[in-house]
Amino acid sequence: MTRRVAEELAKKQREISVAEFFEKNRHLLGFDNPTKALLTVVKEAVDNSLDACEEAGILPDILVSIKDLGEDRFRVVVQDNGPGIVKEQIPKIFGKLLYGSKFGVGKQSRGQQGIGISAAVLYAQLTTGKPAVIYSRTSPDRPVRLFHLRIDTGKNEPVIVKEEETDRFVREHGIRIELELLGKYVRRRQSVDEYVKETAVVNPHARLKYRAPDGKEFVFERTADQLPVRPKPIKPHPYGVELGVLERMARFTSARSVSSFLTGEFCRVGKGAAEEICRLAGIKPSSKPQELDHDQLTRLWKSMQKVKLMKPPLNCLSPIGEDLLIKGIKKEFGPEFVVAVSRPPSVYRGNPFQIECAMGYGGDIKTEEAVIMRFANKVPLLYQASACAMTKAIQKINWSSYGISQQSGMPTGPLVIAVHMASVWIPYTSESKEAIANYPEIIKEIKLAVQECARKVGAYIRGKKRLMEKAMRKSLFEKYIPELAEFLSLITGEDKNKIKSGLENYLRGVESDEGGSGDRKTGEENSE
Amino acid sequence: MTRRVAEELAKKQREISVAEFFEKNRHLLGFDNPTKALLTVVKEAVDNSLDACEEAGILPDILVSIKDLGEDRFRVVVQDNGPGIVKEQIPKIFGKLLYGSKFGVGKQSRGQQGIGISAAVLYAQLTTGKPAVIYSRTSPDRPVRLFHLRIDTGKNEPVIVKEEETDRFVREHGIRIELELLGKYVRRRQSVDEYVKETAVVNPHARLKYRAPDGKEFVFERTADQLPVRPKPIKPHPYGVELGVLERMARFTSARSVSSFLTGEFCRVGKGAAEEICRLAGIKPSSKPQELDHDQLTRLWKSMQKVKLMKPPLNCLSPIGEDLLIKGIKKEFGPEFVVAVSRPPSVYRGNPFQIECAMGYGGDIKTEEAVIMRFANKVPLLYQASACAMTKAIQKINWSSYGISQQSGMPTGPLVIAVHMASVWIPYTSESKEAIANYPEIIKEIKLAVQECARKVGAYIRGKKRLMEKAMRKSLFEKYIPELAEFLSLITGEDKNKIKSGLENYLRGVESDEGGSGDRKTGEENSE
Amino acid sequence: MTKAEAEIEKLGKKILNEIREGKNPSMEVPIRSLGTIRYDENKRCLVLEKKIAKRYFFNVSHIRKFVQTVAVAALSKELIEMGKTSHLRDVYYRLVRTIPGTNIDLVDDQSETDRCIEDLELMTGKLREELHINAKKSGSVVGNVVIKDQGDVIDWSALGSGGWSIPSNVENIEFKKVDADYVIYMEKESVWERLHEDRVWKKLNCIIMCSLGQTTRGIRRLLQRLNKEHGLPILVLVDFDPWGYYIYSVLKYGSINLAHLSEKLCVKNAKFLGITADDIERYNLKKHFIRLKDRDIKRIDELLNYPWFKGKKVWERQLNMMKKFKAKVEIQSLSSRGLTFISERYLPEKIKNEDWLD
Amino acid sequence: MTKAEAEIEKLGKKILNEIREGKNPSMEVPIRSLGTIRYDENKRCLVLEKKIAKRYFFNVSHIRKFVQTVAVAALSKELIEMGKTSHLRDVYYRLVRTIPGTNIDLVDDQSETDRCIEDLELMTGKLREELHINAKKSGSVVGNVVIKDQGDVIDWSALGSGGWSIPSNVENIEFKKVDADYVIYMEKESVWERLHEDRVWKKLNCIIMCSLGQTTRGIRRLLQRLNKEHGLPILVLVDFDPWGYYIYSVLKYGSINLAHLSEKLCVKNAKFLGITADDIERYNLKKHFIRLKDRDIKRIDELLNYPWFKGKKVWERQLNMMKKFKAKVEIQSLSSRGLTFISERYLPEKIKNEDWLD
Repeated sequence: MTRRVAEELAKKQREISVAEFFEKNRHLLGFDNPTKALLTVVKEAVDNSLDACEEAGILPDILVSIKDLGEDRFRVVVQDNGPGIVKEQIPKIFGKLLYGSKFGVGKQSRGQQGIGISAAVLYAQLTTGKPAVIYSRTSPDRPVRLFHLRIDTGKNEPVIVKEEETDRFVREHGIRIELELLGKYVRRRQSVDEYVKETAVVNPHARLKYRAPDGKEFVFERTADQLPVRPKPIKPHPYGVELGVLERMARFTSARSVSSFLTGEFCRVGKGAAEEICRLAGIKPSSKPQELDHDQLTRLWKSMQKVKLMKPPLNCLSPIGEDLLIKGIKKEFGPEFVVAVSRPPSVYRGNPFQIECAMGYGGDIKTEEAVIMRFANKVPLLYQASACAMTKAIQKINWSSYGISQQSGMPTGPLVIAVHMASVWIPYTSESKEAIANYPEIIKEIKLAVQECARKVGAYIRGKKRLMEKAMRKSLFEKYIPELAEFLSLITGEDKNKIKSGLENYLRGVESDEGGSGDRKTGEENSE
Repeated sequence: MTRRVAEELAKKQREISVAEFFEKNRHLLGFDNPTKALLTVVKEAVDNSLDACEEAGILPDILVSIKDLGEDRFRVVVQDNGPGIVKEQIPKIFGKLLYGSKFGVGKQSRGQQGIGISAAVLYAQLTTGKPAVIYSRTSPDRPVRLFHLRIDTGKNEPVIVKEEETDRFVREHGIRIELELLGKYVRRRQSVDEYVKETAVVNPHARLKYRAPDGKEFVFERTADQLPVRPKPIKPHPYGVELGVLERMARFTSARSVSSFLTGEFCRVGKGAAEEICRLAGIKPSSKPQELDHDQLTRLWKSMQKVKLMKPPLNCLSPIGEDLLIKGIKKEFGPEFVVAVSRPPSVYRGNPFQIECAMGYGGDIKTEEAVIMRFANKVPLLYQASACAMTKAIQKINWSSYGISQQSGMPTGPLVIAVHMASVWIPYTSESKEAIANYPEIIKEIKLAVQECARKVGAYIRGKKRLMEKAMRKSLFEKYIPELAEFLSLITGEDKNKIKSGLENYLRGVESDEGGSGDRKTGEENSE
Repeated sequence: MTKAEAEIEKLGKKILNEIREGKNPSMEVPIRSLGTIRYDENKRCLVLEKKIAKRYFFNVSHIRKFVQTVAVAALSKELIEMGKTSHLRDVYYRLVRTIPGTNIDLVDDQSETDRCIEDLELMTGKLREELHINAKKSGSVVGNVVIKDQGDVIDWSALGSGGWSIPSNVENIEFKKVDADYVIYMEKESVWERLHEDRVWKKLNCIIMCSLGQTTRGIRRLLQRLNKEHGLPILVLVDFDPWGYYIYSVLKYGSINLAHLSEKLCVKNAKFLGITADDIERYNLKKHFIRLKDRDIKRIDELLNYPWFKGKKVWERQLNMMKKFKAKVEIQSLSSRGLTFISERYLPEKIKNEDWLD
Repeated sequence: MTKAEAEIEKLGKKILNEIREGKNPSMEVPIRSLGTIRYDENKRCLVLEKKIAKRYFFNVSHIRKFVQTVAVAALSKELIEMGKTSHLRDVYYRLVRTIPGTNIDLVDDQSETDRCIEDLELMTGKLREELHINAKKSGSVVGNVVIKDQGDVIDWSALGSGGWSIPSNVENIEFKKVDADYVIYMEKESVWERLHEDRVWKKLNCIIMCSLGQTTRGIRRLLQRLNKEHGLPILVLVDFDPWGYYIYSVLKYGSINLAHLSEKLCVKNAKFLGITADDIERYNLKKHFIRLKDRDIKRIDELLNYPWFKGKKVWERQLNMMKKFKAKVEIQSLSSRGLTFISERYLPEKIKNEDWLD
């Protein structure tokens, strides 16, 4: 009986395409609801555009346009001045999930896994049935290629509905994508508006033009004319590699010896270090890596963790930089005081990362609670704030020691806090890329960066408070002088105005001579 | 220049295997940290075992054993008495992600997408490099098949390290899986212990034997000898289908006419309804579905939403049932009062679902805050309580109206609350299946179920309180009687003791006659 | 047996009968609340409408008050029998104790026994003084008056700097000689000492009387008797703040708690001498403003709703000015014009011009 | 010019000179705190050790008090010049106002001016009374005493039910006849009316005197004068609770605030008449226990640390019993033994047996 059941069950087994999987699980990719879906689509397209421009060494100039078609339908257009995409690759990049150039290459970029933009295409197709429209031009002397694309979800493969040359797309090079989807437009926080604004803050080298569904147009001009340093790809660092990954690498390497395997496929492993690892593991450096058995690999892996190695190289990171952060905050928020800190790079699980923080205080900022902006590889994070390592780190700080009060853990007052994490691999809590996972190493670095900024803001606030106190003190004295003069005149018969001017003289003297005793607590009278 | 960049970029594009993707994103599948990883591995194996047994009509008898191997390594063994798996399918089921029998078949089951158990195998391989060991026997007269399996993550394909017949596996039929992995064992909430206990609560038809890493053994015997009703698979309901899905279905259907397409591939669409849909959409019922253009399909889809149809059939659901819920709570918690409610099935996005709630109060329950247990298709949810629709629903309830006080939204007191959602498709917030997404329809049903239980518990508490109050009232009267007697005696000269016994007589009379006026507020005196 | 004693016994026997008949023992208490008290335009004071609430022994929310009331009745009966009087506070202390073998205090707060005494006054129809229970003793008086009290002849004009200490019960005072044109009654003993030091009573031929804050029952009765029996106008000198105006209001029109006794306690032709908003203007007292608190402002609005102030332009003007100033002015602020300004200018001028409010 | 006036002028001129010299104006204020006050075993009262704090005008945390003190000095000088007296409360009201053009009130609370007056007493070395500032008026007295005050001859035995109202300043009273063996001083006016109604002062040939709660300065001076000038023992009758015992303590040994005046205010051979723990046992008053609150218990511990109670078995016993009972007993609880029990049994017995604490 059970045999028959087993056979029946066997018949039902089948392979599931990843597109099918994500179609059912769209919330994993940030399409939980119409509001968020609209934002996610814009975000995926803009992130790709920024990445492509920077990769090609072009100062980004990006247009985002959202048109309200009624009945909850929107047409989203994102157009960039990037290098474009060769026509052979266009279908797969936009029409196949898990297809991309950035997966596991050890380089900092906005996109990571080749899911985002194709997921947007999938969502558009699912909700309106309309194919994605892609224009691409790789050079002014080349024609514009136009594609209408669908995704065959059963197979996770692109279906080309239409392909042709056109001259409708006018820029010299770049990509233009048009998607039609069900969505909902809101103006509050967690909106497209907010996303574009925050993107401008941390990408001051980009020019962004944004046409909102209500017809309003915003242009965020460049404040920096230099591209950020291009991040370099890196090989894995031995401290971050897992045993399973090591086994796979050893099996598929083309290296002839363990020694060259170690020096060739990992960063920061020189010849000396490789031999040291082999010695510790009791393995000949000349053995073939492909022939190591499980026990040998386990020993090798353990030794790799023990040997002292340099941290991974950090030119794989592209931080925003303190200057640009300050510029960004100044431009968008007009604070009276602004400070930024780029921490030295650090490492979690073998992945280099770097935390930056900028803080603006007062001026045009009129908030009662601090505004927290979170960024990962220059992309704003708008959802799931409470689950994010950045929020956690901010809440763990004792803000009162910087003269800032705290409400349910969050700092209050006219304060804008921007935290940025740059990394080869951002550990999101979910594929919708909304919050950073709570690794202790990351939280620690965030705390340090935020605290450093907070210290400076605190010092500023204290200084301001001191000035105010000084002014208040003077005004206090001035208010009491006529009173004292009057009473003293009653007692002594001396002219009231003479006493007054005597006291005023003293006050002027104290003012010009801060070292004078009048301004401080001079006596030792007991306070009750 | 840009053309060259575009070409360079094109060279880097590649397809990413889903195994590779999840290896990097293991937190998406519940392997965030060693503690959770250990739990997730056990959970995936036990869920599969329970599903298989129920599918085959076998009362489950499952062994879970965790051995501490030192250095944070654990060997997890899960063995069932299910139907087993035919040898051809074993490699794919355990060695390939997104391979399974339950994806999108419209039937309630614990597993859904063929990711869980192969992810566990992937995690074990990644952290210890050890292959998974699988025993399978489909019938007492068949040999036991033993497999040692690895996953080729680059291809997402199984690698058979070893395959042989053996007699070491003694049960008549079933599966035994052995995995070695890095993990951490804890005893507190969110532990394997808790998972097994809660599983026993909602699966009273299963016998569970659990050997903890510290050597302790727990046996949860059956309290029900009948299998739950077997859920039937259902076809999609028109209300739940999305335009994109409809387009795909129409393109690939074998139906010759739109009419037979609608009646054949959807549930609850009879001939009349199909014609009504076509009429509304302005499409001939005899048109070929494969030839409908985008506009026609859009009209068809809109009409499908408008036509009045029966709810989807509900025999696709397998609730636990009020009786078994009560039994489960009684057995594991020993409350003095217990109540359970199975709501009638409801529908979200075309997916039938059903909410059940059980509540235990007092007795052996000594907690200060209510213990909340969440279940989805009979699987305990231990993580991300705060993100879960069940928690949200519980927090939205005004508990004070049931005589239960609330702290930061959660009910307090000696209370155990179990909420179960049964559905063909549970909308988890993430693939690690820890929390249910906040669909309004679902939250509403949960609220109704919990409120119905809370009403009954509230009535019980009130009854109990009334009894206590009555006793207190009597004792209050008794305390004041000598006082009144003394003062009245002073005024009237009557004997103190006579007055006393007169009053005591009255009190006795009131007690035996609850209808008397003494026990209630008799007058209309203004309260100040 | 006095009438009061008989009434108490009647109450006790009614309860006793109910117990004998197996009924829930009860008493009928006239309700004193905003709903049952109204301003009688003819009598020109607050009066209590008869409305009854039943209070039961076997009722959780009544039992405590029930027993307290019976306890107060028992105590009153004892006092009458002994021919002694006792104080509100004594009554409280007599009843304050923990019921043996329990953790229940028969009385927690003097307000409870005070309330029971009022209940008893209403149920028996007898004055508190007839129940032999006195209120607080407070206050001093001087003036060209000779009284006889408990056999002593007392000359209020020959009592040095202290004056006569007013007892809590003035029912038995006999006026031998009253050679005064009016009474100035003030809320502050320090003002009284000021006026006495300045011999104002002699110069203006009046009686000066003070209490400490709120007017005690003894003082109210003394004022009423001087007014009724000797036709002396009563001039009230209080602060320009809602509490001062309230003192005047109670003295003249009665209070909610004692509405049932208005006839016996109200001084119907008391006049308000000061401080008025006009005084503030005239004597330039604005610099002595003390800011009012929110609860003071609220109190003003309550006063504005009193039926004897409402719609009376002269009063509304005063109270609205107070609201406008958002400040109070104390009598003593007059001292800033000179220590004896009050004695030598303020009072003589105002009285000569009959510059008071009514 | 009186000596006090001269002292005030001296203070003013010192400040004026500092201003002329371009210095930060200052005054030297003797510190009154637990650190500078000690119990003098020989003198048997609290005394103040001289320790000075400088108070500056140009100092944010001093300025307010500085101006307040000068203001009080100016006021006192005015009073002296006019030959008038004023009250603590008057002084407060004289200074209470908002500084023009600001939102600063010169004084917020009477405690501030009270404190400044004490400072002025200390800086000038003059008694408050010499500065012409009086405290509260409160209290009544009867007994076989004849005094002369402001030209009036007053017989304390012929004042009806009210008695003589004690003024705030008794410095100028002249005792014509004192025919009494001792004074019974009590904290409650209701007890006083009880004793007066029962003619205790006549039967026991004594003076009975009461205040309302804490003992005023006028009463303390009156008691001291009767004690010093006429050798009358002072018997103190208060509740069995920490506050009652504190009244006795202050009367006899002084208080921290007025430690500098102990010599002039303390009644060094006052005796504690009751209520004692032994009274409670003897007269079976336990059933009238009123539970103490936590702050009461804390107060007992403070009393136990007073140098004149600490180590004195007789007092430690009382206070420890109070802690043991965790309850207080009010004087009035004696009424439960009969309304006149206090007059007819309790006082005569205790006094006859000299059953008091010292």
